[in-house]
Amino acid sequence: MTDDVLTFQYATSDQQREAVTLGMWAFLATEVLFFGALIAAYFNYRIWFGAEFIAAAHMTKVAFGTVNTAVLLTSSACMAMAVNTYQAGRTRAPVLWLTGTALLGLAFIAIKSVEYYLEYQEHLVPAIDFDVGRYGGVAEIFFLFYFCATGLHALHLLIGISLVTWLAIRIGRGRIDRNGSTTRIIGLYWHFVDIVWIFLFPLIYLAGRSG
Amino acid sequence: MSGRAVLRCWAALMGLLALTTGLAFVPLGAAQLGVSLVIAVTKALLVLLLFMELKGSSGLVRVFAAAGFFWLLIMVGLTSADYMHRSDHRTAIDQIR
Amino acid sequence: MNGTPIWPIEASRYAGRVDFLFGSLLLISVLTMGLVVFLLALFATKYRHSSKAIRDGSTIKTWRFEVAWTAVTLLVFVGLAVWGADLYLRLYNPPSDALQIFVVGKQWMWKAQHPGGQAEINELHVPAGQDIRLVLASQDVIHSFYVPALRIKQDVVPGRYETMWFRADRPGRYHLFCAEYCGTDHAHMGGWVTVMNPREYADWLRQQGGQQTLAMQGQTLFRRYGCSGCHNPGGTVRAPQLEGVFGSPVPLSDGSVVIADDRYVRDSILNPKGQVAAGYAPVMPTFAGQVSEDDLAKLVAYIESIGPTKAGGGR
Amino acid sequence: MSRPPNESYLSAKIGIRSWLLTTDHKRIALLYFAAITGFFAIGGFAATLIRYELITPGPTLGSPDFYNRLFTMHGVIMVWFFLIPSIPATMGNFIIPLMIGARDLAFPRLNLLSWYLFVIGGLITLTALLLGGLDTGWTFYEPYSTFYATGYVILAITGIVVAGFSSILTGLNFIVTIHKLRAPGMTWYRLPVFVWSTYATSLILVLATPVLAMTLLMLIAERVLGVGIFSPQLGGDPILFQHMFWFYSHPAVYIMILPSMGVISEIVPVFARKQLFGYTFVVWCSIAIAAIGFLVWGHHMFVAGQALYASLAFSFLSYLVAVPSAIKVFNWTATLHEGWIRFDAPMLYAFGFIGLFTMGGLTGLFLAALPIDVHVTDTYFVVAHFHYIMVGGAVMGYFAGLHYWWPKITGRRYPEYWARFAAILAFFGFNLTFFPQFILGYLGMPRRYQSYPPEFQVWHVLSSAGASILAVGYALPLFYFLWSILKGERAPANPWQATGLEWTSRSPPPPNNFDVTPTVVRPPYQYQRGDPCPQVDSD
Repeated sequence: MTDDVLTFQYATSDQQREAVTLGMWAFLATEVLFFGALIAAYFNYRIWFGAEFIAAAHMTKVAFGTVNTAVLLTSSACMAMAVNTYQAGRTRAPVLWLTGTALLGLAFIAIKSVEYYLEYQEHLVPAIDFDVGRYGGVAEIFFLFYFCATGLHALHLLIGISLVTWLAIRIGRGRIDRNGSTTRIIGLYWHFVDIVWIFLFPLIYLAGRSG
Repeated sequence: MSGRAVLRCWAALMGLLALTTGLAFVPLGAAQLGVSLVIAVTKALLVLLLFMELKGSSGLVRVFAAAGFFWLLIMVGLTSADYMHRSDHRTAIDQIR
Repeated sequence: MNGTPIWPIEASRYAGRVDFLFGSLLLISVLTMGLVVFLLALFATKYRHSSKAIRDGSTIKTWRFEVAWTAVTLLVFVGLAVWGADLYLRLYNPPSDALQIFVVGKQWMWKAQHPGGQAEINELHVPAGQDIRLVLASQDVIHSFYVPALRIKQDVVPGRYETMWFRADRPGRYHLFCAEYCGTDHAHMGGWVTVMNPREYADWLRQQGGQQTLAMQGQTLFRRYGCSGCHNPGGTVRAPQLEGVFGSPVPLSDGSVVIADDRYVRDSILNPKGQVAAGYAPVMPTFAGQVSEDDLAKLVAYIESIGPTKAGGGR
Repeated sequence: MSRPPNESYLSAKIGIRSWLLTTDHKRIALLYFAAITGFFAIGGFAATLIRYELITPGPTLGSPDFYNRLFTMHGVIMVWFFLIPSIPATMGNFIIPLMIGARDLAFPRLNLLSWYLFVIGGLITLTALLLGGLDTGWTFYEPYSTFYATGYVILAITGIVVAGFSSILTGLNFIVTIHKLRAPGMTWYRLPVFVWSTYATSLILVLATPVLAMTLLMLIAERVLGVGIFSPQLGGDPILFQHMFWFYSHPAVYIMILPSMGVISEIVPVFARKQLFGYTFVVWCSIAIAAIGFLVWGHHMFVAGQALYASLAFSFLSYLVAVPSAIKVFNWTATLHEGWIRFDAPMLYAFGFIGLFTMGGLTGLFLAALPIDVHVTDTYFVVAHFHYIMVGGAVMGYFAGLHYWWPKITGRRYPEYWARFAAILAFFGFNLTFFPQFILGYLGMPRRYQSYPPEFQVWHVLSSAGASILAVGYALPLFYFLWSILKGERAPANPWQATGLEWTSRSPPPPNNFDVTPTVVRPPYQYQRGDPCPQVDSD
């Protein structure tokens, strides 16, 4: 992220801050559609397959999903606290909140990997050893979508964690321009990754729970 | 956004999470998907308006934020127009006799 | 076929109607294009740099004129669209008593199977003046059954039946193409559709030799694949009896009702867990990969033959 | 700043590093020019081979497999590596900041990253094509492209996805620049139409390309893992791939045509010495095309097995999307009324564009009528239709813009009479190439056929003859532009007496575009009895 010394093409720093915010929101719009393509495929298959697709969703672990959602929502709150305290002029508090965010992110990844491992043992991983005979072809399509969506989300989360850690170190050393927009931009990115999970959670875990 | 506002918003999000997981086990039948999506949209709006400070930002930024989701609706809407009416399994051989 | 045709042959009345719509669209487009080219040429010559034409801005062009002109062209073209849609709906309403021919497309050839058991490769003999209903299936990639003389085309998506109907009125020999790119010999995956008057068609059927009809071949397969083991009365496993089922509504275990048409029969053979009949356990094994498309067509023909006897079904 | 008085962005810094690490939008535009001309040559060469092959009904150049790889190469290179970046990345990059009075784009370093992504993507796809190419067609339809095709499908698609990110970032850069970096006084209704149409194009670039990236990544996942999301082996639906592919690919054809419309809306008022008729209509039609363009993709799938209800809906929506284009054609024609028309090369290309684009648009209405589409989809009628729009429209617009802004970009004049001859030659060559294909299409000649029934040969020979003329028409500019760079006479700041902001700074412009940031006082295209009154009062 550019340290917000006034680059030559901007007349005022407000103009630059608004431009950077607009640029970030446009980038988030592209990410919404990037994940959206997967979600649109999910919706259409859910309409088209109906019961079989929902039966496959039954085999996901809703306990892991709920805990993970709670972890990610909390990390989003920590991120919001970090941005507030930083803009309020403090230095130690944002570093603490940012470390909290990063740790919660890592917790999410840990829970996710345990869940992946359990699913691997139940032969639910497509292309490796998915037990088509027992679960059926449509279940394999559901789990292919499940691994694509949660895998892509986890990748975005890892990028987020590294950004947050880098930011925490830089703020600790006082190398971030106080009224710049770097912290806000990383906050927007983190909250976006959280919103993707907010939509993925009901689609994957809550489908077909009521039997 | 003050510390207290973040706390209250966090509590609301946790409440909605509990609600949506709870409701998932209640047999609502066809409305199951609708209800879980409505709750998901409210949680997303909470994060968008409060955590991402859309409430305080200019109209232009809000339009940019809404554009991505609106185009996603166009895609899901028009493709489902095909899948909802594609009568693969239900074509009567003598539809119009 | 010698010489260079400008306009395709019209082998059916439907083709004539499509040409009529195409002609009117062509006329209106030529008029619109003519107007644009005329205005361009007029302004280009009259108001060229060195001309002394009067340019006092007297003829002010208000935007009302523009809105009116756009609205008129839109209404004309939407009228043509509605006319087109009506013609298109005709393609989607297959008449009930059509002669049903199963066509299977596989990489780089078409195989047609007549109800009487006759099979032909890259050829299709049909009687003139009678409604023909093609049930199309593909064994590998997407192909597209295209007969330009009849102005009809239907993509054949692997994994499901596509239906298409036509009534060829003019006897003759017309091109058959594959219109959806399907690999190396996509250009050679075609042949001829021969439309004959009904008498010649009957002679041709006899010449092909009267082996068993499609339904009878289906019956032998019904036993060979072991379907009769469960589906006949006194079977080892409780399975739905198939007599009188074809074409009538079947209640499913998830509460919805589906008409047991050729698509449902085919899907039940290949993916039995997809739509289980109400009151039965999903124990039927999948036959995907064991039953070829040709045998599937025979089994569907057999189950259709033991369906409710249709009044006057000239099968 | 102590800089020599007439220093230009070309002479400001010298050496390879100054080009490969530049963040100056003008230099990045020239880098894009170089890359795009290369890809245009490759795609064009493939086209000449195809036309040479189709002269005889039987195979001429080689096996059918070779022909399949040839038309796939032509499609992939022309669509993703020439047409989509052609105007936005080159003229858009160079001219937009000049037109709105900015020193550079909002994110200069992002702009350089876009160029590198484009070139890396291009090289990846090029290696795939040189190693043996792929024979899936540029549409990669399922399940052929995943389980049956034998070429370098994964490598080629990776290249396209990487180049896709380049167009996303370029679109994003333009949107933020147009919103935030306009000079004082430059309100939205004082923006030139080229800025508006590039803005509409950027909306599509940003909102459609991510869906293409995800769809192609799913295709790669299928082919690598051997597990079919779309393929029928597991019960998937190949038509879902077509939906998601065309959700991007139809707006992509508007990405190709909208910038050309912007260029034509710039050229016609300048060479007719008259204000553009119905400025607000033209401007909002660009935005309408970008928006409605997202609702019509189903007309590519009328025979694909789509539900009847969806086909009816898409057919009707396809008629709505034609309305804004018709309004634009009407406004260009009305602008000529009572003007002082000069027939320089850009204006000849503009006339060619209006004629050919109208024909392309009208044949589009044929294809939107359901029964006619059932007969002519996947035949040469469709091939002729989209070439009228892409070659007759987009490429004509590209050459029009190239000639119009050439003096501003290089500071030199091009040879006028050679340019007019090339424009007329390209126009006639184009019509001779693609009009016979309409007749072939209605006769039922399917596309992507190496060998065809002998009765179609006459039309193919005509088309191939036209293609050779068109090839000469497109090769000529390459030569006289090179000549113009070396020996062309110097061009003044405003050679065409235009009113835009870009004509107030020197040609070629200084590194920071304007010595002092201009303040805009009036809308563009203002002429009093033929004399221009520029948007900025020269104090």
